[in-house]
Amino acid sequence: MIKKMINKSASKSPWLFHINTGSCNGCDIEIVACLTPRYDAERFGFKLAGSPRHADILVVSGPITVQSRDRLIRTIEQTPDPKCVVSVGSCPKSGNVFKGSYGIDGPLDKYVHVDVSVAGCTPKPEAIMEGLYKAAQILEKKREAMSK
Amino acid sequence: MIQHFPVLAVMSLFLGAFLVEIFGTKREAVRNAITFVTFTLVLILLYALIKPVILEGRVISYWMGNWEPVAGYAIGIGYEVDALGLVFAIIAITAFWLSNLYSFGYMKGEHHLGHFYTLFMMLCGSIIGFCMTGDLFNMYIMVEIMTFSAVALTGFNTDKDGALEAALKYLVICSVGSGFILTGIALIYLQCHTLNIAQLATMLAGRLTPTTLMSFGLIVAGFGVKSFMVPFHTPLADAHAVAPSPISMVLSGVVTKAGVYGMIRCIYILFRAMDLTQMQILITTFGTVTMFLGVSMALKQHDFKRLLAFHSISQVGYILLAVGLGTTLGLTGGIFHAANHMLFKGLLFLAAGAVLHQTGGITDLDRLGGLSKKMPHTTICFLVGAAAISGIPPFNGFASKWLIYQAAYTKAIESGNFYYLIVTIAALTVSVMTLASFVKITQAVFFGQLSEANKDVTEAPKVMLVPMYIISALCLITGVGYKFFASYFVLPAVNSAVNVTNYIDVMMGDGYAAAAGVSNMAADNVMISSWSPVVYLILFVTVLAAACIVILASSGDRGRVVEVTDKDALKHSNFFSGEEPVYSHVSGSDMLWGYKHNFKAYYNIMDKIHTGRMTDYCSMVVIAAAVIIVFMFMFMR
Amino acid sequence: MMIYNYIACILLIVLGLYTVCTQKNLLKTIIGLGITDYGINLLIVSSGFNDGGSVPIYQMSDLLNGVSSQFFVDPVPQALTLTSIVIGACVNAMALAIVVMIKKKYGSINVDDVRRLKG
Amino acid sequence: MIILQYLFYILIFPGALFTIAAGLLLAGIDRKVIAHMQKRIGPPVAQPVYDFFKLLGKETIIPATANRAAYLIAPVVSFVSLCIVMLFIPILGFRAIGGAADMIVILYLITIPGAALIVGGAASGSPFAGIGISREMVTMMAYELPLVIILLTVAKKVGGDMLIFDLGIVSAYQAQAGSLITEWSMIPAAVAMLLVIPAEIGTQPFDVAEAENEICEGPLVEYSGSPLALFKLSINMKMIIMTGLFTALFFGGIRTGFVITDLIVFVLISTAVMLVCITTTHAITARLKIEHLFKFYWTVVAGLALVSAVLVWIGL
Repeated sequence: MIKKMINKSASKSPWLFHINTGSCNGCDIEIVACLTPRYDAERFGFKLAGSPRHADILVVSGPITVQSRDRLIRTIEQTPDPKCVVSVGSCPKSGNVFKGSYGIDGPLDKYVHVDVSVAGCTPKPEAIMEGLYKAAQILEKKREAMSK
Repeated sequence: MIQHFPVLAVMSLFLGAFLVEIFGTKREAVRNAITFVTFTLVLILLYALIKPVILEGRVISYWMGNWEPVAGYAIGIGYEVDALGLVFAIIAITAFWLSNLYSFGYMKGEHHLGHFYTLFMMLCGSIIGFCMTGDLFNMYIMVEIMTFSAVALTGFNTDKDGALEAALKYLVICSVGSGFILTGIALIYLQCHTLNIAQLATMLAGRLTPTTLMSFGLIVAGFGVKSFMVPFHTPLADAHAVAPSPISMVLSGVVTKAGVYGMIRCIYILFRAMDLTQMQILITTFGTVTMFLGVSMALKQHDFKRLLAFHSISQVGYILLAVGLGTTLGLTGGIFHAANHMLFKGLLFLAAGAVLHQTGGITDLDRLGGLSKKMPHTTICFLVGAAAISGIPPFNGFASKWLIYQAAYTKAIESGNFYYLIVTIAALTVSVMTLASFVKITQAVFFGQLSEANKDVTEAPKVMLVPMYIISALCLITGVGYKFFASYFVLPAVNSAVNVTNYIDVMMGDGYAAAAGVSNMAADNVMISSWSPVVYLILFVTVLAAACIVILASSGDRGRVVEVTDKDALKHSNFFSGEEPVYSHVSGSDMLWGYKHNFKAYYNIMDKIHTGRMTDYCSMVVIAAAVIIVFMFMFMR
Repeated sequence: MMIYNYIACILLIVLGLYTVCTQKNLLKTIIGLGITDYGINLLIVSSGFNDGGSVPIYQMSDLLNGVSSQFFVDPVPQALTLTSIVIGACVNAMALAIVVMIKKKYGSINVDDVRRLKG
Repeated sequence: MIILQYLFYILIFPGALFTIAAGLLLAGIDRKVIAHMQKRIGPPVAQPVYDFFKLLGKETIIPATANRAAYLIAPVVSFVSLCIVMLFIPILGFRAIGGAADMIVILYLITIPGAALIVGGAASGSPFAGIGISREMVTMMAYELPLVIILLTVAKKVGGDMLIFDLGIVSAYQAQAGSLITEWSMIPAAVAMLLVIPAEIGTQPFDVAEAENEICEGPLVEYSGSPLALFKLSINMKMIIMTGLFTALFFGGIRTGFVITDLIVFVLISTAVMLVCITTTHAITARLKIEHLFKFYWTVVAGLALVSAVLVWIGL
């Protein structure tokens, strides 16, 4: 019974940790907009965590710059399982307008399996919300797989 | 047979000191054997006295050379053991026995160890003699031997930075204090022509002529110096920081208690002046100031042992505050706290000594850190000591502090004096400040990150760990069974302090006290509130067991615990906002910033007072003594 | 007559304490301690003095008569004074020994230089 | 039978299970009401329960710098010691275990979770945690002084010329003479107590120790999985304990006659207290600096409490 409760809770209380890997700040503003009264991501239990040790969903925005690459990998490693990685905006997915730059070492899925990608430059808060919600469902599946 | 035990105890220690000096300077085994056997013998002798003296309430007297009183006048030197003296003697011998065991490991490899143990045994002998003597001048001599050997032991490591300086300050200031005591004794002799405490008690009680008042003030000031209350506290802080750790333990656990004992003996038995309101206010004020100043100075220190030294001062403040209330409940709390302080402060000094010994002499809190992984046993013992001194239930520090709060609050209600409410609040607040400074040490020394310099530190040897574990166990036992200890160990001492007729009669012959018109004080020892550590522990264990069952039963469902297999694995590295982990330790000086910022002005004043200049300290001593005497002349005539 | 003794010993004690409190030279501090001691010793020994008293030794005739007709000097303070002198000498010796070592280590016996432990 | 009864007290009501349930409920209401104050819908009331169970299902990573034993034991000590405190606090007319602890003891018992949090944070070896425990300790020092004065004031008010420390007697006195909140001399103390509660629990504006966007939740930075769940649960349990203590001290005079209705009224009053002192302050304030926090408590709050103490002392 406890197991069932834990598995069910995994999708109901996803805590976010936001990593900016060289984003232009456009996506970051939109992610913060999700938490505002208008969109209110807390409805679904989303909460910004202070440390990756507490986080379930890692929200990555921005093309992966060379400077931020090691930090990104380290932070992802430090997050306990089960965890999801969500890329917000086109940059982590493809590099967007920065593609081919000497300072960019993307895309994100070179380093880690990306569970949900929210495309757009910048994606609307609604889209981000949906992406996060999907990630929460994936979390539950991951937890179920882990508890077997 | 039993009446010879006190004298035998003192004499065997002094004899042991000689034997060590003669036979033990070269061979370690002989030296250790002599000291261990002597201390164990004295331990047995004194513990054998518990049954007749503490449990049955007898008073044992012994006249040196059988010079018994003639026609109601004491001529010879008498030893007299009542429960009060014996409790302090037992505190002393327990501390010394453990400290001796510890020093076998700690002092190994030092030079001149023969002299060390000689002085060590002389210190112990003098303190036990001090607690058990019935003669005022003998008391002074024992105090002098005590000061003397304590000074020599403080400066024992002459190579250590500051050791000589601390020893000299200790010697000069304590000599001034001894001078006060001796002058007081001389004035008493001038007035009464006797030195026997029992006889003097019949003569002095309630008769404060200018001469005896002067001597009373001088004696209070003198024992104040010996118990290191503020403003006489300065040499203690210096001495603790530089003395070898076993000595620090006995300095704070026993030598300061000797001063407190002298104070109790003089105020309660010799002058019987504790029912004077002014006397109570005087002593409680000194206690409160000592308590607060000690802990606030401790919060600012960054030397491990110096910090602990200021805590000794602070805890002595608690004891003085409790003793100064003049109620039996207060005295119970005070004596119980004295015993407990010996235990937990001894434990803390031994832990500090273990750290110092294993890291090669580092006591700077800013250079230590992360030692808990290397010294787990020391860490456990230290945490027990820290919990006990900060008064976390169910350890012993809480039990005695709680008695002190009750006593202070009772006093506030009974006397209707708002001042005692302030005292109670101060006592409760100082307790949390104590916790703060121990959090500081815990973080700075035992937790946090291990520095590169301390990478090869190992756990302390067994002979040092055994005393530490013994004291840890005692801390818990006395905390849980505080009712038992308070009523079977402390209360007899309190009774013997307030009911002096028996003390006088045994010494001077039956009916002497009644003839002199001395009567007993009414002993009312009502505890006003409830604290039952046994119930708490049962509850704790029950809930803990339930929690463990739940945790174990659900262990398959929960997320797993990821153990550290590879130290450099990214997963286990500390979170540094994504950066590569570097050595970054929050050390002692970085802690408690918000507090220090608000107390900046106060600490500026304190820095101006604690100049380190001996002349300033001596002036403080003399001025404070003058203030005490003037206070007495103004308000107690 | 005794009043002079008392005045002298109070003066000595105060002088000694004044020396301890004000003199910056460590040797002078120790001299101050010594002066205090002498003052106290004088006080003790004065306390037993009786003007015109005899030595505190019983004559055989006194013992035979059963009472002492003579009023003798109190012997206890003298014993106390002796003890106290011995202790004072020990303290002085030890303090001087420490001062010698401080001179070697710190290169000075001025109080202002011997203040590494403070705060 | 008596053992079973006590087991019921300890494990279910008013011990562990009740404290957990009420704590989670209060935390859920807190979040919901804050959301409504900000014109949001907010999480479901059961959100703290989900958070707790989710954290149970996560991995527990032990940092390389941590002391394993202290790191894992500290949350359990924090949790277990909080389970017990509720047994000593009278729930209006009902008291499970009387005569085992008084106000001063409770004052010390509620420092144990704080001390455990500090030891656990220190054991994790992170510098963020180091700063966090330093702030946590200063916060503890800050609110302890007013709390002490408040408790002594209540003792004096209830006892008069007698010596009362026992919470049961405080409660019985109020049943006769009316709740202490109705005495105007006690109102400054009640206000001070309302200001102490958020600092004890660590909510805004007094959450300097667990500032999540400044020092990454301070002592908790390295915690994950079940230990973190226990710490978060401890914080929730503190809510019911502190508000319950407030209720026992100042609203203790309300009686309904039945344990069940007493319990309901007790939880309702505690919720109201929480809405005033935790939720509202959380919603309308930003975080203080640690030095300002310390100053605030030792001047304003302690001053308020002292005013009450003086008023009570002169017999008002």
